[in-house]
Amino acid sequence: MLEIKNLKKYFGGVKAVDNCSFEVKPKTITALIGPNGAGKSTVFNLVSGILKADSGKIIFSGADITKAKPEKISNLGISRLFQQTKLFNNLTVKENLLLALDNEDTKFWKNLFSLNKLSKEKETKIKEMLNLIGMEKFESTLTRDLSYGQKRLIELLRTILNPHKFLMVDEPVAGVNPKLREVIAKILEKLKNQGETILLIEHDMNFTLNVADWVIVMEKGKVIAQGKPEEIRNNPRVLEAYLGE
Amino acid sequence: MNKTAKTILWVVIIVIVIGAIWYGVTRKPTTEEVIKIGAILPLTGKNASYGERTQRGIELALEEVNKEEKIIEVIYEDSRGDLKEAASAAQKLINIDKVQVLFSQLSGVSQAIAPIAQENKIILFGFTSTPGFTKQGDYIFSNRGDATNIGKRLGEFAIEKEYKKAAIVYLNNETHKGIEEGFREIFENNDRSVVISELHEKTETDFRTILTKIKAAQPQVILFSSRDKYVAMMLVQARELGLDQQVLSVQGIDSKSFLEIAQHTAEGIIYAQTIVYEDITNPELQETLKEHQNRYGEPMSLYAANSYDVVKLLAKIVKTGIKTSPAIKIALLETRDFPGISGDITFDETGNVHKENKLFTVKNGQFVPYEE
Amino acid sequence: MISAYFIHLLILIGIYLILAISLQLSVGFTGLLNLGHIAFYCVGAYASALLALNGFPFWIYFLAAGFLAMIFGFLLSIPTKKLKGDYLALATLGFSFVIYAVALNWTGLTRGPLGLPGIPRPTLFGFTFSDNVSFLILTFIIVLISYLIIKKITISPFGKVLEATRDDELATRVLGKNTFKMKSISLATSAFFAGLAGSLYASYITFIDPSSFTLLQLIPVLCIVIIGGLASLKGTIIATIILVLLPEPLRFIGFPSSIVGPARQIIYGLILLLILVYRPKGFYGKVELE
Amino acid sequence: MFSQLFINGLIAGAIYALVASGFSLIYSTCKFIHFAHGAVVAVTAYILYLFFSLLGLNFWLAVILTIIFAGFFGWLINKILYKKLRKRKASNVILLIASVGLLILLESLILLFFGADVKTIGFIKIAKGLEFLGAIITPLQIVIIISSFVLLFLLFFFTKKSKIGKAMRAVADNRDVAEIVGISAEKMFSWSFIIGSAIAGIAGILVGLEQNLEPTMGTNLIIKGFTGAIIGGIGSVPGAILGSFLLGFSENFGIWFLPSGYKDAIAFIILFVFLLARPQGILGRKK
Repeated sequence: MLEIKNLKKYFGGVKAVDNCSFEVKPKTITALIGPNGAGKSTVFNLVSGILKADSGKIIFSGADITKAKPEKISNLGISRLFQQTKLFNNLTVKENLLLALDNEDTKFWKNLFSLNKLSKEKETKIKEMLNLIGMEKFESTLTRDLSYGQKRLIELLRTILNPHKFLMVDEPVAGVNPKLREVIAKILEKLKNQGETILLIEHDMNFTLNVADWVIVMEKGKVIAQGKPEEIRNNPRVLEAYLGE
Repeated sequence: MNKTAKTILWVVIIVIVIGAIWYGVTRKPTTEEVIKIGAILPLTGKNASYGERTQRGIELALEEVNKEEKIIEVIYEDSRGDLKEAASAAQKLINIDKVQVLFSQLSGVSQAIAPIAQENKIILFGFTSTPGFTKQGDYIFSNRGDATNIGKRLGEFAIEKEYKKAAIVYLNNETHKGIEEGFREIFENNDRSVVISELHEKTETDFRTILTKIKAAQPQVILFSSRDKYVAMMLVQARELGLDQQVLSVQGIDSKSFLEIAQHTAEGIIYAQTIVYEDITNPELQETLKEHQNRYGEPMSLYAANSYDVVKLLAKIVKTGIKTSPAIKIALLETRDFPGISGDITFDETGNVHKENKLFTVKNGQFVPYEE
Repeated sequence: MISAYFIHLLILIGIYLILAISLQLSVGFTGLLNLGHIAFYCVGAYASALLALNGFPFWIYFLAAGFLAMIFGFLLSIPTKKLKGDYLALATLGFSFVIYAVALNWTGLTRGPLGLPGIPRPTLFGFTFSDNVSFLILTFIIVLISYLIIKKITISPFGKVLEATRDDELATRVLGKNTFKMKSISLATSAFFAGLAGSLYASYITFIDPSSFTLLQLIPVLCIVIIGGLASLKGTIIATIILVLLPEPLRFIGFPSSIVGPARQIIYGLILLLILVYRPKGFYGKVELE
Repeated sequence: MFSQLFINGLIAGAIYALVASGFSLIYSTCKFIHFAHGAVVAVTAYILYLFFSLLGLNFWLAVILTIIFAGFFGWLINKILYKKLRKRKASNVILLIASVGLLILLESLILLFFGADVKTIGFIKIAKGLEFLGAIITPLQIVIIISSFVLLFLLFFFTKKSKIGKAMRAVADNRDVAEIVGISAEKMFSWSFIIGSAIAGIAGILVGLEQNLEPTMGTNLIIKGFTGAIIGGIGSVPGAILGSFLLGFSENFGIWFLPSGYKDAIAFIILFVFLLARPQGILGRKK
C-alpha cells in the first residue's frame, strides 16, 4: 500500500529523517514507535506533503507522491490525524465533520446557485458517527468550546469520515483520559475488523503492541527494527533505544 | 470594562449621533432676510493653509458688511480636499441650512460640487482658475479668471527679455497645467523653445533631481508655476545647486511663509498676479489691506482678496433687497467694474472674470509692482 | 426638503455597505488580511467612469467595473499562495499604493490629478437616474442583490470551506481542498463587489480623481469590518450605518470658525480610538483571528 | 551629472532611513505597523520650532530637549494607547487602524496649535552648496548623511551588543520564549518605543531643517519610510536603512530618465516587486 524508500529530511544540521525505508502492507495496523525526536511525525509530514523530502521516494499504491501537494495526496486516499489538535475552532462539530465528507463544497458556482439542502445520507452518517462516541448532543457546539479529549475524538472522526484507503493516526490517545482512551481503542479495533490499513504513532507501549499487527521502530531518523509486536517487545535493541544508552 | 459599561458607552455614542442630527435638522433657520453662504474649504489636510487664507478674506468682509445689521451669515464646512466629504457638505448646506450661495476651493472639490449646485439652482463661487470651470452651468461663477492668461502674460515677458530657452516646473493640477499651456502657446515659436517642462506632485519636497535636469538643459529663464510653499522650496534648492537664472512665478506666492522659507533667494523673482496694491485708490480697500496686515502679520494674499471681494459684492446685491439665488445670479451677471482688491469685477456671460495680470517682484523682502 | 440630505447619506451608506460586506468576505470569512480593497474600488470607479464617458450603456460599464476589479483580485491572489498574515497585509497595502500611483501618473488614461469630470448618471431601459431619490432606489437594489449573493456564499458549504481555510489552512488542505483556489475566488469575488461599489460612487459623485482612493479612505471600511465583528454580516451592516453617520453630527456643532476644521478631525480621531480601545472584538464578532 | 544624482539619492535615502529605522525597530519588536511614527516625526519637528523659534532657547539646548521629548512622547503613546489595546488582545489589524487614527489626531492637533502655514526653523542660512566631486551639497545635507550612517552603526551595536538590545531582539524573535526566560515583553515594547521615537526626534529635527515644517509632513515621510523598511526587510533595522537608501537612489536615478511625476510610482512599483519576489525583503529572514 505505502512504500518509503531511503527518505531523507535535514533541518540544517539536524537529521530528522535519515535514509529511512519501510513498507506498510494493506489491511494491517502498522505501528511506528520510537523515542521522542526519532522522526516519526516528520515522516508523517513528508508522506502527507506538508514537508518536502530532501531525497528518497514515497510510493502510494503505485503512484509517486514525493513531490505532490497535500490536497492531491489526500484525494488519492490518504487521510491523516495531526499530533496537535487542528480543528476549525469557529465552526460547529457538525460543520467540521461535513467538511471531510467530500469536495463538493469547493465548487463555487454549484454552491452559489443550488439550495445546498443537506442530503439525508450525509445527515445520517454524521448522526451515526456521533452516536458511536456518544456526542450526538454536541452537534452544534463550536469546537472551540469542547474539552481536549472531546476535540481529539471529533478530530479522529473527521479523519475517518474523510474518504480514504489509508489512515495515518498520530498519537490519538496522548493526553486523553482513560474512559475516552477506551472509546478510541474500540474505534481502531472496529476499523481493523473492517479491513482498513492504518499507520499508527503512539507512545503508550501496551496500547500499541496489542492493537498493531506489525511494528516498526525508529531512532534518530532511522528504522532500527521491524517485526511482530511480540518480537519487538523483548528485542534488546528496542529496549536500549527507549531506555537510552 | 464589564458588559454594562460597554453597553452604556454604546448607548451614549448612538444618542450623540441621533441627538446631534435631530438638533441640526430641526434648527429653525435664522431670520428670513439674512443671506446664507456655505463655504466648503480645505481646513485640514495638505491644502489647509490655502483654505485658511480664503477664510481670512471672508471673515474680514463679514465684519465690514454686518457692521450695522447682520445681512450675511457664513457656514464653514471642511472638505479636507475629499470629494465625498465635499459632496456631503454641499448636500447639507443646500438642503438643511438652505444657503443661497456656495463657496468652494480647490479644482477637484469645485468640480464635484458644480453639478450639485447647478441642479439645485444654487450659486457656486469656485475659487479655482481651472480653465472652463464656469462653463458647466449658469449658476457657476469664479472670481479668479482663466489660468492660461497668467501663462500668456509671463510668456510675453520672456519674449520681451529675449530669452531663447525656458524651463518649467508646474504643480500637477488643472490650474497650473493651464498656466504651463498658456506660457508655451506664447513662448514657443520661431527660435524659442521650452527645453524642459516637468510636473511635480503635492507630496513633493525634494526637487533636487528635477533642478539637476534643468541645470543640464541650461535654460535662460525658469518658470516655477506652483503654490507658495513649493515655489519657495524650489527656489532655495535651485540656488543651493548653483542655478542663478531669472525665476518667474505665478499668483499666490505673496505670503509670509514664502518669504520665510525663501529668505534672500526670493529677491528678484518676477510673478504675474491680478492684485494691484499701490494704485488701489479706494480708501476703504486701503483700510482693509492695513487691517489684514496688522491682524495676520502678512500682506493680504490673493486667496483672501478674492473671497473678500466676492462677499462684498454679494453684500452690495443683497442690500438692494435681492434674496433668492436666481435673482442674485442675474444681478451678478449685470455687475460691471465692481471695485475689488483682486481687481475690478466684471462677469462675462459664463460667469468668469477677465482680469488683467500685472507683474510683481520681491525687492528687499517686499512684494512690489515690477518696473522695467 | 431635509430629506435630500438624508437620501445623500443613505446612498453613501449603500456604497460603503457593498464595500464593507465584500471586504468582510475576504478578511472576516477567509482570514485574508486584505488592505488592498480600495485599489479594487479605484479600478472599478475608473473603469466605469471611462466607459460611461465613451457612451457605453449602464449595465456594460457597471459590470465591466466589477469584472476588471475581479481580474485585479485574481492578480493580487497570486502572492496569497505563500504570504500569510502581516506579509499579506503589506503586499496588499503595497498593491493599493501602486494602483494609486498609476491612477495619478497615467495621465493619458486617467487625466491624473485632473480627474474625470462629467461622468453621466446611469440610464436603464430609457430612464435616467439623474435625481437622488431614483439613484437611491438603484443603489438599494444593488446593495440588496450584493448582500444576498455574499450571504448565500457565506452560509453555503463553500463559505464553510472559506472559514475552515481561515481557522486552519493546513488542516483544510489535508482534507483534500485546494485552499489557494478558495482564497483566489474569495479575493476575486470581494474585488468584484468593490468594483461595483466604485462604479456606483463614480456615477453618483459624477467626478473622480485619485485623492478619493488613498490609504485614508481604507480606514473607515476597515474599521467597519473590525468593529462590526469578523465574519458577521449583521454586525457589518450596523457598523456601516454608525461609522458613515458618525462625522455628520459634528457639522452641526457650532465650533468657532477658525478651528472648525481641526476640531472635527480631533473628535473623529478620538471617537475612533475610543471605539477601538473599548470594543476591539466588535459587536457580533465571534471569530478570533490567531 | 552622475555624481549629483548620486548625492541627491544619498540625501533622500538618508532622510528615509532616519524615519524607517525607528519605524522598523518598533515593528520588529512589537510586530505591528505603527503609522503614527510619521506624526511623531512631525510633532518633534514642531517642538523644536517651539523651543528654538518661539521660546528662543539656544539651538543646541533645544535639540537635546526635543530628542528627550521625542523619547518620552513615544513612551506615552505606547502606554496610553497600545498597551491598553494589547491588554484587550487586539489583533495587529486593530493596532494598525489605531495608529492611523492617532496619525489623524496628531496632525489635527498640530494644525490647531501651530496653524496650517509652512514654518521654518531659520537656523540655517541658505547659501550655494559646496562643490564636491562635481556635485553640490549643502553642509546640512552632509550632516544628514553622516548622522544617518552614525545612526546605522549605533543601532547595529545597540541591538547586537547592549543588554536591552539583545532582550529586544529576543522578544522580536519569540515573545513567549523571551518571557519564560524572564524578559518582560511589555518593558521591551516601551523601550522600543522610547528609542524608536527618539530616532524619530532626530529625523524630525533634520528633516524640519531641510524641508521646513508642515502639519501633514508626517504622512508623506512615513509612507516612504514604510516602503524603505519593507524593501530592506521589515523585521531587520539595518535592512530598513539599506532599503531606504536603495529607495532614495532608485527614485532619483529613475526620474532622471522618466518625467519627475513618476517618483512615487517608481517607489511603489519597487515595493510591489519586492513584495511579490522577496516579501521578507533584502535582509529579512524567510518566516
